[in-house]
Amino acid sequence: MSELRSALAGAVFDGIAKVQEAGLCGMIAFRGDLSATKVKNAVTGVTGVDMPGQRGCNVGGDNGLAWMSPDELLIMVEHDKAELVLETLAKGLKNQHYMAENVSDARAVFTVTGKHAAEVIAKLAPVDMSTFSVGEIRRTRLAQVPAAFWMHGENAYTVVCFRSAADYMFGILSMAAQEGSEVGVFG
Amino acid sequence: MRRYSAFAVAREAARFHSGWERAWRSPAPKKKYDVIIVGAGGHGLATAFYLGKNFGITNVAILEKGWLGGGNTGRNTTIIRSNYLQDPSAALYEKARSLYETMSQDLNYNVMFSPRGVIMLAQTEHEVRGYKRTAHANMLQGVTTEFISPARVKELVPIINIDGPRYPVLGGLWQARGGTARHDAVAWGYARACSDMGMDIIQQCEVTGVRSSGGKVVGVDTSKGAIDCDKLGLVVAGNSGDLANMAGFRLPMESVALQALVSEPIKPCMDVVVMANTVHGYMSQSDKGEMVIGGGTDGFNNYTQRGSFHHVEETVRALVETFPMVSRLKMLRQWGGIVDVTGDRSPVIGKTPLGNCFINAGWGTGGFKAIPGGGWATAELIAKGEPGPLSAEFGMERFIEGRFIDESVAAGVAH
Amino acid sequence: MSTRLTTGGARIARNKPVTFTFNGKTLKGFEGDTLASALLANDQMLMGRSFKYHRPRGVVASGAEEPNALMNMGEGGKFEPNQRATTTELFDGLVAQSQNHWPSLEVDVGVVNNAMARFLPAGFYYKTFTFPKFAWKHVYEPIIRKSAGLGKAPTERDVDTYEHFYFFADVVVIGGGIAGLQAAKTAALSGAKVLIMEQDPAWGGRAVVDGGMLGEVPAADYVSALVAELEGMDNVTMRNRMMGAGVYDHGYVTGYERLRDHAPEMAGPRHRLWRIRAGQIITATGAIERPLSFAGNDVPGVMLAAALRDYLVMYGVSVGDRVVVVTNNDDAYRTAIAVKKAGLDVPVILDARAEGGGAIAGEARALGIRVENGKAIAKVTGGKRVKSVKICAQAGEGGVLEEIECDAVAMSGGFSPVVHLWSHCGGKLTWDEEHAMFRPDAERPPKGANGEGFVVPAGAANGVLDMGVGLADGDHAGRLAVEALGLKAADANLPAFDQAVEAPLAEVWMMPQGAGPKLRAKAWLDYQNDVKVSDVQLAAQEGYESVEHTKRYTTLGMATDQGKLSNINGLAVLSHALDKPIPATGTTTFRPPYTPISMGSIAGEARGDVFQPLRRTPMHDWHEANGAHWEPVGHWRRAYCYLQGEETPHEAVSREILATRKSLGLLDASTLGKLIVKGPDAGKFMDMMYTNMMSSLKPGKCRYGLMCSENGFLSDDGVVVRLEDESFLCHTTTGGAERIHAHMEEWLQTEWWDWEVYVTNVTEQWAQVGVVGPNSRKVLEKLGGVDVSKETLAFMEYTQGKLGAFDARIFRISFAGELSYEIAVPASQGAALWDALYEAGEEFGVTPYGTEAMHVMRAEKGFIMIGDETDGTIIPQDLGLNWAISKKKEDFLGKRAQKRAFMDNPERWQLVGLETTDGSVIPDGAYCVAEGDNANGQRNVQGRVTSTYYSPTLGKGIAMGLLHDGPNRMGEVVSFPGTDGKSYEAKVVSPVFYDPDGEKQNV
Amino acid sequence: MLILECPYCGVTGEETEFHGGGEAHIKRFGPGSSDADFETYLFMRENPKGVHFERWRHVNGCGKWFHAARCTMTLEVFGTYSAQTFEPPKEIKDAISAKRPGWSWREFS
Repeated sequence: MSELRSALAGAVFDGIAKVQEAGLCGMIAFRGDLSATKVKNAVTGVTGVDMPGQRGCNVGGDNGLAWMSPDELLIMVEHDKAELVLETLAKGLKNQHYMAENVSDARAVFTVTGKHAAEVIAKLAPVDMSTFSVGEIRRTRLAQVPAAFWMHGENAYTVVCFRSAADYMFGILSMAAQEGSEVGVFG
Repeated sequence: MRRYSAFAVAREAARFHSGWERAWRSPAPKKKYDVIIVGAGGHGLATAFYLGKNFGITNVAILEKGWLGGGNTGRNTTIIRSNYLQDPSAALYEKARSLYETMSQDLNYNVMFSPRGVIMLAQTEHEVRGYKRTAHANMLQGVTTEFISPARVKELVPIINIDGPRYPVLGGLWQARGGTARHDAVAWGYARACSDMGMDIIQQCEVTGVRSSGGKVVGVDTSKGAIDCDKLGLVVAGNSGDLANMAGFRLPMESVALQALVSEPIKPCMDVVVMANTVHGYMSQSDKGEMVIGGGTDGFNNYTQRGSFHHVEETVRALVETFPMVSRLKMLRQWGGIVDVTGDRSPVIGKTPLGNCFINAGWGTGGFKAIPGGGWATAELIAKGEPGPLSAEFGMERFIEGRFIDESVAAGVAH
Repeated sequence: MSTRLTTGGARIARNKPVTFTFNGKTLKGFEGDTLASALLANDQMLMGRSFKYHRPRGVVASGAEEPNALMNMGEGGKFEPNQRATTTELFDGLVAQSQNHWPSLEVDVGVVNNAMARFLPAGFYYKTFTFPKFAWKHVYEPIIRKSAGLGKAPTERDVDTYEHFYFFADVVVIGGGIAGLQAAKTAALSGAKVLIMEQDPAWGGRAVVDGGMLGEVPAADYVSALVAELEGMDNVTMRNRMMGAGVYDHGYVTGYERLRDHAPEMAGPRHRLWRIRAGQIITATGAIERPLSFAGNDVPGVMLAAALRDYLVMYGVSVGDRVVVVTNNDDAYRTAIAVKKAGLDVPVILDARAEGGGAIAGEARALGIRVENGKAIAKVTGGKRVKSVKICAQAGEGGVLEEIECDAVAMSGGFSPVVHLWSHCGGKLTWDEEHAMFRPDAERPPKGANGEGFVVPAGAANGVLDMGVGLADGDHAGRLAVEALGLKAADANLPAFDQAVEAPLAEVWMMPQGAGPKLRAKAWLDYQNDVKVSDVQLAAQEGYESVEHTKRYTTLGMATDQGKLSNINGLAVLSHALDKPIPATGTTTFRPPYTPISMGSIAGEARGDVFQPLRRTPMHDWHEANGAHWEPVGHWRRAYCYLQGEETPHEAVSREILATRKSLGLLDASTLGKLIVKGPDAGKFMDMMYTNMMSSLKPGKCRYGLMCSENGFLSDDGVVVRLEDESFLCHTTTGGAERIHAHMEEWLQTEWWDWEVYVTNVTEQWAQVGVVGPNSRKVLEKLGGVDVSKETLAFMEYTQGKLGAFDARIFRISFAGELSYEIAVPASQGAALWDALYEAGEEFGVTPYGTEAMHVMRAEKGFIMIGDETDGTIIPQDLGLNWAISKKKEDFLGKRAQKRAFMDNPERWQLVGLETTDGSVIPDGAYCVAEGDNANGQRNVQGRVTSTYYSPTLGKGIAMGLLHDGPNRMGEVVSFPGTDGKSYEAKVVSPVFYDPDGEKQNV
Repeated sequence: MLILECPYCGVTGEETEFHGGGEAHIKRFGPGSSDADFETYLFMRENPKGVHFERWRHVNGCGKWFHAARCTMTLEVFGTYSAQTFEPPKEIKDAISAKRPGWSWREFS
């Protein structure tokens, strides 16, 4: 196996919050009839987490399921498991109209953590962070690029965007987290 | 009408300017006119003016629902240029530009046409090729333009940042005789001249219906009563769809809000007009010192003339990058104007499904610069009942034939 | 003279002295001062020059409405023009310079305009400067521009940073005066999430200055209690130094927070622009005092009465020892009393009202102040500061009764509610006869997304000027807001208060009412733009009757203060001139922002490196490190070429091409769009999307496909691969991926939603490398793994498997006309793949090449390029691509459009190759001329160049172009005049210049 | 700056999350249709002052296309609904009638 590189090789910025590139994560873009039992069983089977409802995001360790749209899920697994999972899904969903594509490397993943993490995101996304909570995913834009985020703990957010925009995302998150820029309105 | 001149001003000064007459009469509407123009904006007034000047038709009423020049004529960023790619556009806009050259004298009203030069920045290889193409086309169209080097751009616009990093300036399309004019003065100057020819400018007079008989227009209903006419010209940017509905047809157009803003006035720092189409920023400096900045259009049908914030954000972002000094200026005022956008982003000047009813519309963001040319062509159309060479290609039938006049092909140039 | 008193000054910390400089002079002030108060404390009465006549001007107000005291502030990367001294907090080391004068503030040559004033009335420039024709641009305009313009232009790059902040609240209260604070409290007690903002550093507004009692409690204490209470509530966010800048549709508010203007050295952003979504907005923005229009009302030392009181009470600054007060209402008496109590002299109060003032007038007399009813100012004497006032009867024409020496004049023409934010989004106004003011018309508020009103005015901004009543009005506004949100309003139990009994204000729009032309020409309405009563009257006389006409003709209210002081006075003068009531004359529109906000704050974080997203491929770093000469393609960065040593880009491109054709080249093709189309109906869908028949493509095979818009024009192209029976991989142009993905989704979601097809954009999952040239197969074989031999992987075929250590998809396709492969691996393996290929290729002299070499090679081969051969007006038939348009298909996007008269037409220009007769290169964008001119006098044309290059392979210029009847004119020579004056003669040839039989790519 | 609710993901987001797609309920005319029908399909627009039906895409979100009923004079939004329908659902029409009695748009009212 050749050397694998994530977009920014774990770059870190420390300011009013800590911004870090999370490295490679296994991600599968899944499209299909989310109400079909066959589908539910297949996706929960490969992740071991519950089926999320509208805008829901259930994460357990490296695994997770995020509701992306009425006919789309984001399946999260360990990076080197993604291809395997695709095969498992294929077996489980024979003769079922669905689509599952490995997009692990098409994405860049960041964590934003610390007391002011929510403020950092609120500087970039047109979203009410005062009511945002664990178990939700929000697809929106951060400044000028599409992105999605969810909470993976207290004052801890995971942000996902396209890999090619990783540099930009790190740049704007770092700027939003610059020293002396606390807003002081959340919590 | 008394001529305006420095001498006249001096003479009036002696008596505290008590002797100045009204710039235009405000008459009550007559029962009937040869021609009614709906809309006392730049294009409407210019159409009336050239009906009188070029065709001796002066029994004309110009109906305005608000105050003359109060639409897009008074809300635009006053850029005048004719460096268009397609032949029909270049002909029309160059005619307009050349009429601006002598407008102050022709109207005896200083419209402050300032041929300070217009640069369109080329910031990608694709744009470079696009503007070189335009320069070649202009050469054959009799429009004087030139593709210039980054160094020359910097020389003409010292405050510009030509090094990027994001979009280094690779050159520019330069029209030395493009520029700006005082937008209100254009409307006022035409109005004064029309009034002087005996035409009736009727403000606060809203058209509420178009009356026709046997497939031909016979008059309009207005908030000041019914008025008859032999010919009708609809020149109502931002309201064309509404008037068309009254006249019983639809248009290949949608109305959207165009955003603009000005900075606080500062001492002269930019003597030319700069358009950066890759990043969508257009800027010039007014004689008062304000930086006049054009933004984008909303992506939805809208008849409120209000400013909206995110378009301004996008535009200011672009300008801060292109002209770093802009970052420390302040936005003084922002507003929106309603523009009619056609299927190919080019205007419509032509006949309509209703007999003797003609239309001048769909200028999108490019109306002001075209005022004299649009008026000239529309007057010819109304007077002769058939389009002349200037407007021949701009009829609505082009949408049936698939014969579009698409300017955006030259590197996505906004008007 | 103006000076600092030894006592008083609620806001300043006398134990914290601050040093600053003004026009180079070092001066002292205190922490808590504004620049204006500190300048006054140093007897700097003269603070600027007016816009048109360059008249000497002093500060006239104490807040955001100030028209005169504008400064060039700071230095270098922190320089900023037109800063209002009245809203600039003093800090140590502040550097300020006055504006719009030469050579100096005291001696300004521009003041000749003042002497000429009579010859420069409103709109004089429309009537003059028209001869000779050239002169406007070259003589008059430069002079006018130079003398106009106020502050200096910044020259250096801004060193500060800015940011945005998205916030959501049920109720947003704008204005932290007593009404706003109470409104916030009521709303918060009712359970609403509340944001309250105040542009000033301190809370409380006028109540703190003017004192008085609210029940048993002094106003100032009541304010402190309110503030403390609000600070203690979890559902309340309080921000000072934050101005409500604009109110937009659907409850959108911008809040302009000035974080560092008062402390420039602290870390962090300078400004933060809040982008707030509000359920309900309460505008408690107060009221602005109006000047009175009398001759000389602009002499430094003439000031708004309330402002003079502010300087005295808040900053311990006396504007003058002898202050004449002139008014048409009771409020100004407070100023007289404050001045007197401060131990200074008030020679007289001139009350324009025949019956004079109410109870407070008695109070003033009791202090021994002379009060003259029915009297007015005929004229203020003095140049750079007030010397005296000449008194006359308000009813008369200005006959002077008496002259009184003084060094300051406090004037009050009544108050105008700040209705700006109410009006931004369409809130209407109503005329209040009693107070002679426009106030919000509660019946006609701005309407939100649900069609209901979403702004509620409160306190003085609602026309309620009395403190106690204002407090109650704040509570009322709070209740209305929460009830509009469906909450139950809580009881805020207000203190009992007794409303001050005031005598009614009298409308005074001209002082004296019969003032003649001489006086009117010296009575200023708009200080900054030098608009006088006589100018507005002239506009009316000349028929500029609409308010908008008058405003634009005279420039009234168009200065940086946007007419905060002048609008109503000007409107009143106009309505008198037109003999129409004021409400019938109407008002001008209020536009955002309330006061100017920094462009930096609007741009936010988007500057420099993060101005826009810059998309990078997995191999970006290698390119960067190896001489990449970048080209932006959409948001992507691609290497145009790789520069070695001193070579020019042109030389580099030639080198890259020759090396590739000779042996081996590498191209980073990762930016090519990659879409997966999958499902039972995938074939049917592909047949609609592409002009080609795609449903017949065999799995494992590749086919070049064309896409048209429904309007018939060619919009994209690329190689389509059938991966499996039900799934296709569609390659799009660079930057085309998002557009085409959206295009496919649009048709699937809005037209054929019953078709079973899914589309996913996998562009960035894959790093893709073009391995191009005679030795490309050898390199791949060297890496080992998948069999890429001619036999197993023929031209236009696809396979996948391990290539060396990599999980690869291998496409045998060619855009250069050589034996070549495109290798796709997961992006995380991209950099490693590139390194491996480079290493393996070294023995073959591997040469990475960029976009330009790619363009030239495809042109040599006669392949079209979207964006070069196409420009949004081109249909496939124009490019000789009929072979790619299925005749069998009933329908595909664009098919119907291409049947229209102008498209299904032999007259259209057709693609050909062009070879200059002398080997030179035809200039980019050149047109092919025909005989004669068209009806508009333009030279006729019969074609144009679409791609033109120097071909290093062929050693001469080659081009592709569109030509009328082109394919039937092979061998003919046509000419392309260049802007360089030369004419380029070119022979019409086949567009395929290189290897027409495809032998090279089929080996 | 509009706010719209995406009927697919339930997000109420600001304008910048969405992309306007022009007039809704336009019937496609393909091969075999008349020139006039085809022109109408591609170019002729209602462009009314008042009640309007239009298309939006939740581009910075779930990516779905939906329809909105909106007043072009006041920007009031009467409701949003699925794009996968040939005419506005009854509840949307009722919502409009409640605010704009007697409204009509093309064949709908």
